[in-house]
Amino acid sequence: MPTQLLFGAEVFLNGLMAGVLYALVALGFVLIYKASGIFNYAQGVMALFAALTLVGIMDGQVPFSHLINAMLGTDVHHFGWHVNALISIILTMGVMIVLAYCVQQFVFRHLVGQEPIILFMATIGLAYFMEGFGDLMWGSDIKKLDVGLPQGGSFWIEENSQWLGFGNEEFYGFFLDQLDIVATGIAAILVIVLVLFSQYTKQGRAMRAVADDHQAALSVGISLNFIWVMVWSVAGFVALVAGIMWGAKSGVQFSLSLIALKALPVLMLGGFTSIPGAIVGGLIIGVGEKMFEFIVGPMVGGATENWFAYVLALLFLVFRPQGLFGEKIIERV
Amino acid sequence: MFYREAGDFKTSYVDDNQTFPIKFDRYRYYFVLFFAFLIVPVVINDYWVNAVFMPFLIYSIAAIGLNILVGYCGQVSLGTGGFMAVGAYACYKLMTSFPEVSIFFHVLLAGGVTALVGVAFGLPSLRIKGFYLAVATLAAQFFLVWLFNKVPWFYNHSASGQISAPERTVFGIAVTGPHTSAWATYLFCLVFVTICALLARNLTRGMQGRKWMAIRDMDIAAEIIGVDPLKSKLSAFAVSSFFIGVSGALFFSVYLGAVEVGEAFGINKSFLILFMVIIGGLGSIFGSFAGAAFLVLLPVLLKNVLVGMLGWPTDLAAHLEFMIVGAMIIIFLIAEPHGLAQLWRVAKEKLRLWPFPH
Amino acid sequence: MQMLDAGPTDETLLEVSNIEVIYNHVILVLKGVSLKVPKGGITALLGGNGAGKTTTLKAISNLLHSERGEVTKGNISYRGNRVQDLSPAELVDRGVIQVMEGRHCFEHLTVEENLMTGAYTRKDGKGAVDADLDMVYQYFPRLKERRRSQAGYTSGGEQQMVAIGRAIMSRPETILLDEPSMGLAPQLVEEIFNIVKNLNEQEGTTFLLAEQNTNVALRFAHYGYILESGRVVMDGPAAELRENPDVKEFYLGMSDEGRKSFRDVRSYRRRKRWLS
Amino acid sequence: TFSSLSYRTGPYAANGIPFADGYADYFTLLNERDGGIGGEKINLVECETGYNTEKGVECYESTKGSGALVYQPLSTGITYQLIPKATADGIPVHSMGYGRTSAKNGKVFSNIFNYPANYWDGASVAIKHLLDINGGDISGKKIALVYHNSAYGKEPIRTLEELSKKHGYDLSLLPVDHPGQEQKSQWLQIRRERPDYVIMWGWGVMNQVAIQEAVNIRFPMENFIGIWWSGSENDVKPAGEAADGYKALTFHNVGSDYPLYEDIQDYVVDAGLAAGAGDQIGTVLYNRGLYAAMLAAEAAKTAQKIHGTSAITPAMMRDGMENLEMTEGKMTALGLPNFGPSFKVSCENHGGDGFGAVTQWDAKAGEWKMITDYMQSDQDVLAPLVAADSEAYAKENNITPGCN
Amino acid sequence: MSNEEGYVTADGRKIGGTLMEMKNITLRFGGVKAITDISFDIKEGEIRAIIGPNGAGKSSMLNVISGFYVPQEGEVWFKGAKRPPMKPYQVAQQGIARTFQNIALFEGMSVLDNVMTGRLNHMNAGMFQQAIWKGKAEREEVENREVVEKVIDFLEIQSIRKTPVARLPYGLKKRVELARALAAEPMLLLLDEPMAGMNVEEKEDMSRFILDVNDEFGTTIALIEHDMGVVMDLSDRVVVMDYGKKIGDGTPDEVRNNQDVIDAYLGVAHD
Ligand SMILES: Nc1ncnc2c1ncn2[C@@H]1O[C@H](COP(=O)(O)OP(=O)(O)OP(=O)(O)O)[C@@H](O)[C@H]1O
Ligand SMILES: Nc1ncnc2c1ncn2[C@@H]1O[C@H](COP(=O)(O)OP(=O)(O)OP(=O)(O)O)[C@@H](O)[C@H]1O
Ligand SMILES: [Mg+2]
Ligand SMILES: [Mg+2]
Repeated sequence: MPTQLLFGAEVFLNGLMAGVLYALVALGFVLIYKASGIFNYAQGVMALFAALTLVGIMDGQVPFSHLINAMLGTDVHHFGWHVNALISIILTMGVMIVLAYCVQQFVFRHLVGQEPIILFMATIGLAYFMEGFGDLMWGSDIKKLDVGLPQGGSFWIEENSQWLGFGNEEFYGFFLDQLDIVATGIAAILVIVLVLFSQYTKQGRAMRAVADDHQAALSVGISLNFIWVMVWSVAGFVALVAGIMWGAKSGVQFSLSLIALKALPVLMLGGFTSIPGAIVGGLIIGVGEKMFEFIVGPMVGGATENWFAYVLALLFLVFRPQGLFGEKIIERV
Repeated sequence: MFYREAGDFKTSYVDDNQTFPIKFDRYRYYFVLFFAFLIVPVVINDYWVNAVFMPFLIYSIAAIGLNILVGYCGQVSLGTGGFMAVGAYACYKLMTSFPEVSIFFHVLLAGGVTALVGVAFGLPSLRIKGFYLAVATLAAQFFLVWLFNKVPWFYNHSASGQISAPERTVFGIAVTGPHTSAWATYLFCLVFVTICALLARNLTRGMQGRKWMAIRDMDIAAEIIGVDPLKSKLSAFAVSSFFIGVSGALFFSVYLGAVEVGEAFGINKSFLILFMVIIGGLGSIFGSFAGAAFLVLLPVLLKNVLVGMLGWPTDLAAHLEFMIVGAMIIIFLIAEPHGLAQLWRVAKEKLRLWPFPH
Repeated sequence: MQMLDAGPTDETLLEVSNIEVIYNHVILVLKGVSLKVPKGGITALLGGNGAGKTTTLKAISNLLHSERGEVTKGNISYRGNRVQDLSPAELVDRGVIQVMEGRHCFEHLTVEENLMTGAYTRKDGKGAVDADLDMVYQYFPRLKERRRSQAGYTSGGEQQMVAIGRAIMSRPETILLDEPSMGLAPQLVEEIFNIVKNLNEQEGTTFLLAEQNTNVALRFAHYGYILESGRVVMDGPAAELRENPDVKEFYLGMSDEGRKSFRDVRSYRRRKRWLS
Repeated sequence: TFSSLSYRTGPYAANGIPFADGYADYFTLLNERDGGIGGEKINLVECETGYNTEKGVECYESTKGSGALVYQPLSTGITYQLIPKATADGIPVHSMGYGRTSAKNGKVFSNIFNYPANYWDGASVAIKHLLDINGGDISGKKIALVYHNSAYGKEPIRTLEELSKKHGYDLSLLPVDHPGQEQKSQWLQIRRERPDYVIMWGWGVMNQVAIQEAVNIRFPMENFIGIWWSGSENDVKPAGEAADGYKALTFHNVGSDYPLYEDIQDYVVDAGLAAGAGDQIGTVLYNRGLYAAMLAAEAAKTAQKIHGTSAITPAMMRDGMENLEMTEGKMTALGLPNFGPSFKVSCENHGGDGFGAVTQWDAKAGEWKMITDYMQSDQDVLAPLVAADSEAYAKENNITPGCN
Repeated sequence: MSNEEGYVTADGRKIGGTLMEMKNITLRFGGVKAITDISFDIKEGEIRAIIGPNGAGKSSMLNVISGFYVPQEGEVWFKGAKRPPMKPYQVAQQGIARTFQNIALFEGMSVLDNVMTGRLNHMNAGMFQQAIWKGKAEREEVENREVVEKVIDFLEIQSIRKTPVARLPYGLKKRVELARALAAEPMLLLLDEPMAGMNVEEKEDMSRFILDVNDEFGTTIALIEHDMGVVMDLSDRVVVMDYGKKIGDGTPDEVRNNQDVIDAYLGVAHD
């Protein structure tokens, strides 16, 4: 039985790690929700777009090469250079800022003061658009993303935890993915910075004000344009980070946009407006779904993770309708 | 003054409560019915039925259903795909277990079963609101899909987990299975659409509808003036799920004929129908039709134009299609956040004032 | 009733000329409204429900956009420059701030954070902002008590104080006040107007206020405009308006015999329409 | 007219593109080089489905009108869709290596063809390969099946269970939900249970993640076998060098070292007529598309021969498919020596003879290598399964099995 | 029904026995004491005003009456019986209707529909009947529409019957809200600042409506208002609150001359 326990512990640890990866995606949602009350469904597609752009820049791909070739009958695809990862990341960030600006300029500027569901809808429209646009720009084949992050299980941890098995043959140390460990570190830094920003700066306060009441925010001179471009840029950065982490796992391709679905239960559990909530929610969901799959999964035929994450979040919500750390829903007459 | 309501006086409250209080509207409505029931079936072919009319009609029912929940009662749901799956699987089980009963009743019963499931998943709505609820309904979506995929009883233990509709007839005419004719399936769906639209209209114009809308607009105030939130929300879930179940049943049995749950009733379906409802107009039956028509027709149209007429490669066309659909959604929302239905109303108001600008 | 010493100057700060506002592309609400707000003055905008006061103020501060309203005709200028096309934020930057009707507090922010958002556009340092915060707390001691609670949980009157305090925090040149007295206890109404007067006299802040409480408004204002169904039907110095018999009867509730009891108003009187 | 229901967008675009390119290029070649098939120019209508059933229906209906001879939906979902429809319309469907396995029984599924091999063949060939490398005995070995939790992924289960009875191995099942981005649980379980072999039935992103995870837990790649839909360049490349040694099944050869490819270069690529971006030539899925097109063209030729007319109808095409015979000689003549197995279609057997082979990924060279010969699946086990399943279908749909 | 005797007002109206009695109500929100140990009664047929400075707890008191806030201590007696814990909608079913300080109309509905919602406790056709729209459902709809039309006439909002309420100016919204409450034909009507944001003339109209309702239907009214003129003229008795405590209770004249009240609220003696 102790081996079972050790296995359980291993699943638990990996659940934590998976949770961090979910949280990375959820963070982007939280930022935008916090600053505008917009539930940004396009966050997943943004991660995809960021990753595509990053790979495109690194490999020196010609953007829109399909389109150019189809229209002009040419045959271009690569510039033939390779760009250093760090420079590419910076350039990609520039693209994400431009994107944020366009999103604000062409979409949300015109939707100030609308109901949340309308804004939500607009983000879905945006997701569609970017999906088509990203594919058109960079092509829809699978791309390998390698910015030099370590991959694979960590030998060090594996070897140094072997003694826990006390000679048990079946246990050969904990498995922890190096990529996940890196992700955890990055997520921790991101969260701390973002919390400090939103709680203690003027822009952070303005951001929260905007989320509460667009009109009133306008009336006190907060520039929605500025705030929104800012948060969409930051969310773009978070999307880029998430895109790098997930892209390293699975290659960069369309399905990357579906990671949004893994982030939703996290969001719901942690609260839409709480940055630390995203992390804590991620951890709970990660551990919860992995443990459930580990313990109950075999009895019901497995593949429970997708729905169990949601059910788990739902259970929490019944007790705290605004999520663990979300702002209390103010009910007054 | 093309469009006039002045001079069209009502002398009783019954008249004033009509679905189409203005004569002109009423005539147009009769005309549409006449056209849909008597003209279309005669001229229709396979392509039009399978690529345009059937999805349009079936999605209209689902959109009406979802509109009751989201547009009238204000409970955002992303579980539509799951509920359609309930309708489809219920219909399949009924069809195969009671082959002697008419498919017509199977479809209705499938709606009933879905209503029950809908109520069960609607329970959290008493505590959970807004987007939290929306995400919570995804639990239903994923759980139901998993369930139908996992438990072989639902797909009669077939090897791959696909379900396919056996042939069933109404008045001796096949409406499901491979040997159907275009007009028959069309009419079969049209009958359901008409019934559903009428029921929905009646429910929403009376006290039930007002209760739902009260909950939507301000749930606390509604409760204080006497609306029982439990009953109202659950009834909205029930009615909405009924419609969605019916549409799921038709979607499976009449339209596709064979489905696999994860593919046909995945989360994309939930979004698609929510799109229809919002593009069409929240809280409007007409809007549900308009939204469904828009989102069924637009891709078909775009594809035919881009690939068929301009001869673009299909992949470029498909990417552009995504971009255009996305852009259209945004443009529509900016032009009129309350949907096509509102666009229509504003147009009418303008017409009424025409030729004077205000 | 004392007359104010610091009067308005001759310089016109804000000028609205002949604007027309349409909501939703079809509903015509303002049908040619013109008014002038002199620098350093308190100008009152009076009128019944639905006259278009709020709409006028929103048109000035460019907040109509998000309500699907638009200015279709006419011109609004501030210090001689056309300001219609500016964003609300830019307008605040130029010194015009609006206190919206119906409070509009940031529910989830605390009372103090709400006040601090008012200082969003300020660049004169933390010290000055803190001093102003103290000043606001002096004006509204009640807010100081509730400074840590979320604005969403404060009472209606408290929220009104927050909204006004927030505007003061931005140290504007001009404040557009929409129904500041609504929902406030009588002595607070008086107090608010005293604050207005104070700011006006000491800081030279210009005010344009929409009010239903004609009585008080005319007591404190220098000049008044009366709006009826989207048109200006009467304007003049406040003192003159106060003496106008129509205004007296319809807006001050006074007849020749002095104030009537509400109980005695036996039959509904219909307002005399000046124009429409 | 041939129709190609392709998907160059959506979650499986990366797999759909090379297939569609190969399918299209072959027909372009025939048009350019031979002036079509039997003198008839080929009109290829491509229709984008995005792997979506409803769009598939729309595509079917719209191309049906233009007289499409055969459908190659490349999606199990759409195939299930088309089985009754196409049968009623008298149009043949070729679901090559996917779709409904029991469609092999042409007595029940008159218009559906799934030669040269189907999923159950695949499962059996995989086991056969394991028997081969284990000297014929795999009893007591642990085999895990990692599968896409959908109709497609569940296909091999029944076969593998039957075979485990016969060969005495332990089978454990690990479903992965769509889309399959997160497979930690499954691979931790594999790490715990240490199966000797892992078989995978994946598609799309699931493949890449699975291979990456296998690399992460240092599962020996040569003990990891994917079905033919889990064996393209796309699947292994993201994992880089470490994926070296990964195996996958196939029912046609890999690489571009065939005379035909020279013609493609000359007549298609250099003429600027290549489909898509033209950068997929020689990839596994491109070859598969090309192979499918070749089989369709051969069936069309057969049909022309049987009916003595060059302008064939879908019904004639069906006959052509039912009488198709692929021999090594024929393929060599086409410029594709040793490209696919020999097989013969008949009314009783729409599924070919179930030959498959194993390929292995050579990461350094960046190419797949065929490491076995074609071997036949275990027909003793499979035949009864096919019969049972097709009979059930026949009963449910009131079909009297038989050959016309 | 009543346990105490009524009285006769100055202008000769007869007031009945106690309709509602609040006994030692205390309400806290975390650290904030919104109401501290307040007791008062409302007698049948009277107009009872509640006044006090901002944040005194007046609205909270109405919320306690309508069951939206549950006080930590104290009892609510209605029609001579102690009221068990109840959901707000059950309270409404007992015949208590109200308006809200921050208008709580259903913005997405027309004026007519808003007022019709006031009738919901008088309609009970089942959902199936409504779906079919024949028989009982239709009959009920028409009967109640008649009642509503009377209220609409009464409040002179005929011309905006079909307008969506979101488009109405503030003052009209207040009137529609009153219409909705009246349509319920309540026994007890709670009004939270019904005249905020109105000018004198409109206040006069509103006063008229309130008096008429009280007169014609004998509806008991509890009213919160900051306009002392209105309060003093309309109400029969006034409760004064400050910081959650009761500091005065009596006829307008008594209250007006109560020094505590003057200090805390009125500032100067009002005429
Ligand atoms: N968003 C809107 N859409 C349509 N019509 C509107 C809108 N907002 C206001 N109106 C209309 O404009 C007119 C003027 O409204 P406004 O709010 O400016 O009046 P007001 O003078 O401020 O009245 P109050 O004193 O009641 O606040 C009203 O008739 C109202 O119906
Ligand atoms: N739900 C709540 N949570 C926390 N505090 C509350 C809540 N409701 C009311 N309060 C507090 O209780 C006190 C009384 O509020 P209430 O709304 O009853 O005042 P009021 O007398 O109606 O004032 P006004 O005249 O300004 O409307 C206020 O200080 C308010 O902040
Ligand atoms: Mg106003
Ligand atoms: Mg109050």
